[in-house]
Amino acid sequence: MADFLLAAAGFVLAMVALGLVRILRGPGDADRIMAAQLLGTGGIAALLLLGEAMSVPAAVDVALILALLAAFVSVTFAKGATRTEVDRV
Amino acid sequence: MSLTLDVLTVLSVCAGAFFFLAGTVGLLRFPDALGRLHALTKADNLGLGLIVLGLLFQVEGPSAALKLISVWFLTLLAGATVTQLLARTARPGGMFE
Amino acid sequence: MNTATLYGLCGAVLVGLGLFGLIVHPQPLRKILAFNLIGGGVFLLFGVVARRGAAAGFGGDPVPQALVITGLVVAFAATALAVALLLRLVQEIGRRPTLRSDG
Amino acid sequence: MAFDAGLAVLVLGMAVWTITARGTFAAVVGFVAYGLLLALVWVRLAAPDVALTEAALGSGITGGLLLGASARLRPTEAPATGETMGIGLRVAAAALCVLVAAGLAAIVVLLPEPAPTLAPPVAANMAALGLANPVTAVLMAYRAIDTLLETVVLLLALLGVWSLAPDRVWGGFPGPRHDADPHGLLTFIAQLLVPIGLIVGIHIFWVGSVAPGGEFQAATILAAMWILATMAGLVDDPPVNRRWLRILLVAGPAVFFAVGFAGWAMAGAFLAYPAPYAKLLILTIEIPVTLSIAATLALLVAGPPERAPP
Repeated sequence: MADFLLAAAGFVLAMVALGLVRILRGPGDADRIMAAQLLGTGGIAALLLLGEAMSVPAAVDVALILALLAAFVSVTFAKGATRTEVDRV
Repeated sequence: MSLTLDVLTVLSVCAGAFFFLAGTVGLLRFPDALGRLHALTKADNLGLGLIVLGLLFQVEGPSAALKLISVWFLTLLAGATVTQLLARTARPGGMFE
Repeated sequence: MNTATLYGLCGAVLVGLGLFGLIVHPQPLRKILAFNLIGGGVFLLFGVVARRGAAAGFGGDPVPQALVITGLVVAFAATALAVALLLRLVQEIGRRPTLRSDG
Repeated sequence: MAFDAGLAVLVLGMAVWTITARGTFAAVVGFVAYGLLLALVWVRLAAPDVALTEAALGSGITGGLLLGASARLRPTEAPATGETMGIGLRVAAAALCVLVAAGLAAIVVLLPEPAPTLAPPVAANMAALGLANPVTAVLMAYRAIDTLLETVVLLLALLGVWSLAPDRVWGGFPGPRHDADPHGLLTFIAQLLVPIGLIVGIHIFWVGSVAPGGEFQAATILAAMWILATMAGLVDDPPVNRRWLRILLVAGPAVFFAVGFAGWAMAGAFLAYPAPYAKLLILTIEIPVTLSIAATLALLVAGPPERAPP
């Protein structure tokens, strides 16, 4: 079972990596910050699978923090994008 | 009993992994930022939900299960609202359109 | 090669990459970023030492792990101070500072 | 092993992106992704405590700080002419960096066998502290002096940031004012996430004695939630000349020092805890330290005062 969960975590990470390549090429900054979103969800999935595969229950706590802080980073981004809009006007 | 649970886990996790695949395909294929955001958040949140479901068959005790479910809920809540915010910045006029 | 060694090599390369960015990037914010990359590599080396020291029923030696936690907090404090200095400098001279002393 | 190799390649790829990306903003996004992947690496290295800290502080708050800074610096981003290095210097720098990386790699490969470890003495003394998490035991007892000095370092960094304020706004409000979002969306997000975040923070603090977690991780989450609330315009940072704020900032280190000196009287050494009260004393230190660190981290992100005091 552990091997299967580890493989699943690896697969999810690989999917995330493929998406990252697309995202980081842009063109817009909003595309880029999607990277944080994608990695947020994918990273949480990989963490949960990893935690179960390695019997590290604390991985769920890491996932919880990741979910919170990914949202925090995205809000910071949105504020930054807004600020430059205002500056330009 | 444990074999049944294992089979359920494998099925559910595989289905979840498939949705991550679908999300990535959408990300690679859709032409505009809003479309990509759409593909990404829907498919990946569903994929995460299925993976959480699969792991629920493995954990012991209600508190560990509750924690897993709350991770998924938090991701959904945060994802749904934050994606709105991001979509507005992706529009030409930014948030003050 | 075991897992710990693999991540140790990863940490070594990260230090090299970060050092390169720190030297060649003209923009101060990019230098701060590169500095944090070096930090990540150094912490990873500590993590490898901790993992190799697994004993007494622990997955890793807790002493280096605790040092990394302390290090992460101090690295953040240094980054915040550097960013504040940079923003103030830009505010003062009205444009991005350069590497040159006449800038 | 294949999983680890793939993860290591991803981490390195993100690091390369952070260095080579053309725009600063894209580089910062790469850095956030790098921190997130490092959190996975820490789980693989059996260090969940560090994974928590990396996810919250190394990736989360540092990412937010740098994203904010890159947004403010965007108008000044275009490089001045003649600023980039010549090709010769670049090659020399690359050679130096390859040399450093190769040296470190050689050290990693040649690490002594069997590996030295301090795990057994930590395990032997943990019971006396009443703690079941070895990393918390090291932070609060074995290397408590490090942790004490670290809280002081954070305060010094904050003093450094504050001292950058121009005279006319000294003692005023840190950072720019954040107005409430006209669409109400940001307000909604903050009202939704901040209470959840506070619960998660308290949870992480509380489990720290028996499971991965503890004061630094909890303080980081609390700080992130405060910053979120200020960004949404729900609350504003207090002016830095407020007395209660300054008491809050020094309370943690002060209590830590007080318990440390009391150790001389009670147990014969600085920061020694008398055995029956060890857990109680550690908790007495941890609560104010968590609150002080949370306030310090949030104000470090907010930056120097920019608006005159009321």
